[in-house]
Amino acid sequence: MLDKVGIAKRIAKEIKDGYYVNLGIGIPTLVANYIPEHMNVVLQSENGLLGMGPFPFEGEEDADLINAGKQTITTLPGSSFFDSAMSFGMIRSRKVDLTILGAMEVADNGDIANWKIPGKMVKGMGGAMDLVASAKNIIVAMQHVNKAGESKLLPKCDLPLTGVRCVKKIVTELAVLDVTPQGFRLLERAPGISVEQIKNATLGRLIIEGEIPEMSID
Amino acid sequence: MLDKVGIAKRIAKEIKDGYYVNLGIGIPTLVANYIPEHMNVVLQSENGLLGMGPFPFEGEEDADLINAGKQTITTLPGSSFFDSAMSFGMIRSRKVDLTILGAMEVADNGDIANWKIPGKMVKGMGGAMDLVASAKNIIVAMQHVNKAGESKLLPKCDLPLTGVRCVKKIVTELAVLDVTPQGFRLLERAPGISVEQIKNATLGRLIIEGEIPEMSID
Amino acid sequence: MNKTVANADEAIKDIQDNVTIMLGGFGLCGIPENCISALVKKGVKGLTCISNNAGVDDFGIGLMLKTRQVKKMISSYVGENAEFERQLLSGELEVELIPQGTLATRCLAAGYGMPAIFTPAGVGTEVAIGKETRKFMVEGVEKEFLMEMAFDADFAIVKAWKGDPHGNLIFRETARNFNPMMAMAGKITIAEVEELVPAGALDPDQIHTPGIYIHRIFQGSNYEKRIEQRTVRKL
Amino acid sequence: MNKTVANADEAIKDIQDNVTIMLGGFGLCGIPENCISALVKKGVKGLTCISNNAGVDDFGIGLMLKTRQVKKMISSYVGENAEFERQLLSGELEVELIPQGTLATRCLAAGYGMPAIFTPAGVGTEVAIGKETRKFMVEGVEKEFLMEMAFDADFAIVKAWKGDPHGNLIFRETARNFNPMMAMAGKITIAEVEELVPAGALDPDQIHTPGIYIHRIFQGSNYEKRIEQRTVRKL
Repeated sequence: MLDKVGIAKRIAKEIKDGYYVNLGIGIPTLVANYIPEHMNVVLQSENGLLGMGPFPFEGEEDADLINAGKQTITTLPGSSFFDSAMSFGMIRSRKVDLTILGAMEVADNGDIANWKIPGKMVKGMGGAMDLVASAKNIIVAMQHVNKAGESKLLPKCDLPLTGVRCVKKIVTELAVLDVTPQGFRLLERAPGISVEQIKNATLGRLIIEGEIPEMSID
Repeated sequence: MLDKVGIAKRIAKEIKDGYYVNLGIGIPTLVANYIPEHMNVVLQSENGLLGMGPFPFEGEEDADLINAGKQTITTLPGSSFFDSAMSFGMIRSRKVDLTILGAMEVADNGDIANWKIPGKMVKGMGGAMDLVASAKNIIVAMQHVNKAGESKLLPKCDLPLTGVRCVKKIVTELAVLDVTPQGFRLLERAPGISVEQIKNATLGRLIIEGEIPEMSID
Repeated sequence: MNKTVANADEAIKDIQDNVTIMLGGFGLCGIPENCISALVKKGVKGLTCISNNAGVDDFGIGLMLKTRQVKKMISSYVGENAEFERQLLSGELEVELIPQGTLATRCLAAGYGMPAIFTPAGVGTEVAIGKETRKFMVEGVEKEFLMEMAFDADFAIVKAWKGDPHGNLIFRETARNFNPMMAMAGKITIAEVEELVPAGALDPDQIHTPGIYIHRIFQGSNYEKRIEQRTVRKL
Repeated sequence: MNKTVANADEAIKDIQDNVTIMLGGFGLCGIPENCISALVKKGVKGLTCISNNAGVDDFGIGLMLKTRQVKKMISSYVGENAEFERQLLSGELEVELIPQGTLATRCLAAGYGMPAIFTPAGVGTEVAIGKETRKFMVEGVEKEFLMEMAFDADFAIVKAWKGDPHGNLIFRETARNFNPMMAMAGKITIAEVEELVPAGALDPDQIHTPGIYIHRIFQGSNYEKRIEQRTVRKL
């Protein structure tokens, strides 16, 4: 079973040289740490930055320089700042190659729910609805089951949707799955996890064809 | 009867302190020369400049710095450059207080024709259609009659339209007129011109009420 | 042009109860601190605020929430604010949540004189309820969009790094965020700047917001520029 | 990121016959001189060119007209070009004239992922023929708008003052004009710059076009930067 770092490491393998990538809050943020150094990858922060660098050293924080999670960050050579209209303009026009974000539920048709739980205080969707509605390629980083042991990979989302038919790939603590017209297709098992365990944790349509390899994350 | 300079001088009197003004090609360009020095007026050039200054001194021309008429110009303290999307954005959102442009024909409902003569080579509308469709206040600088002696202030434009019901005021070699729901309202006569002469030169509905003063242009 | 006013109190003096105000900033970054303080001092009430976030309990728009000056918030994300949550749950505060890009683009639409825009954000979600949808071809595939209307705000209040008396503005780093679009979108736009420089001191190629969009400008003071999530790495 | 290519020939090498190309510039100001020369040299034909103007007889897009490489021009103003007029009258050249602001905004729409925009420009004129119109309230009055579609261009070719290997661009003075919107609007965007500087040499606050929109960049040479209307005043 993967921990959060493991999920982040596995997702990092999906990033290709030359990609512009938008990372959501939580596990997706960790992905930045595992992008191979030799790769040219530019991180977009939707509040208005291309070329997000690491956190600043203590004492070098700049209140004017934050990411979409409101964390203090730095820039890199080649960075650029722009306003939020242009930022979401480049998102809508599909200039961002890959969007990685968390989810509460994903349906086997690619629907995603990650912004609202009825009865709980709603904080808002932020930029998530814009991102999922436009991104060419969306990878979801999530837990396969919730704390009650119930599957979060469903035939249909129960929670209010963030976007429809948009998720392309899911990486959980148990598995890597593609979203296909026929449902979730199991691609890889987490180390030590059996196909049976994944079957039991997946409520949506699950396609298992041939031998399912164990993933390598290093 | 006014010459071109006279028309420009009379139009300059319509400009108020604090105005942002867009000047078309021809007589409107001359208006800039007669804006009183104490007035704060900013000229917009729709290719992407606020704060257009005078022509450069010889030898100081800059190929990167032109106005919408492709003439070399200069900037003034407080000038700003921007792209054409923003330029027409500020025009559409009515931030430009006054637009002054030439016309071939104006109808008594405010329709204007100034971009195309059937049978002649069409050069294009440039920014004129955007300007007339959005401007809060449009003053037309034009000749009252054409070379054949025919009125250019008509009940209805014969030429293809540039915009509909948009002209607010007209300054010609003979008169100053407002465009009202009832037609052209005569406001002022050019020096030495009689009301009768203006009547004879105007084909559209003309409202003449009370004494019509002779204009003062200095 | 000289649009300079003395301070925030003078800049906001004609803001009355029940108007709609846009406030620039993302989180606590690039927010018009001086004008928010002045609005709290003035005690104007019943405000509809369009702002991506609602501040925190003791800073930003949170200060106006504490004094119950806000009737309605139009935002994309309103976490990190306990008083906000209390007023929302008690029904004292109305909230309209919209996608962040939709918020930005509805401001842009107002500033660019476009009455409506089309966006795919929110299609198939509760954001789409009651909205007109329309299909367009995108890269050879039919895709559905929502029609979203330009904002109509009485005032916009923005914060810039540098400005001049014409109202020309330059923003710094990610403090730019929503400020340029809101600057274009207000019927009356007020800009507070960290440094007001003479006309001609700003490079005309580097101005983010041309002065034509700005009605009043002043040099602010005592900027706190609070950091919401101080994250650092070890040396 | 390193999007640098050696020169104009390499930058345009995959431009084939019959594609649609956007070309930045207003008049002869800010036009991609090097790429135009390379297109003439390559001899690619049947092009649809989206450009505000069509150059003059012996410069700018006029050079491509002379060699009969252009099938169709989409422009707002095409005066000052005798060869253009000849081809138009003889039916060799197709021309679509659209308002300048519509041209700029249809580029913006493509770059910002908006399939269509609304503009009042051309309402009630022949520009409106065959187009969908729609009324919206503007400042309390009903006003009619045309729906205009985002451009769909295979290539955009722009000219900037400075650029870096990421494709970040800075334009100079009114040579900015259509270049930033077209840079955003091409499926493939090529930028030629007067000066290519290393990554990090441009102030990130001053970049007009972020590199994400640019696919290839090169430092041009031998810029003529011709002046169309040399107007001066006396000392």
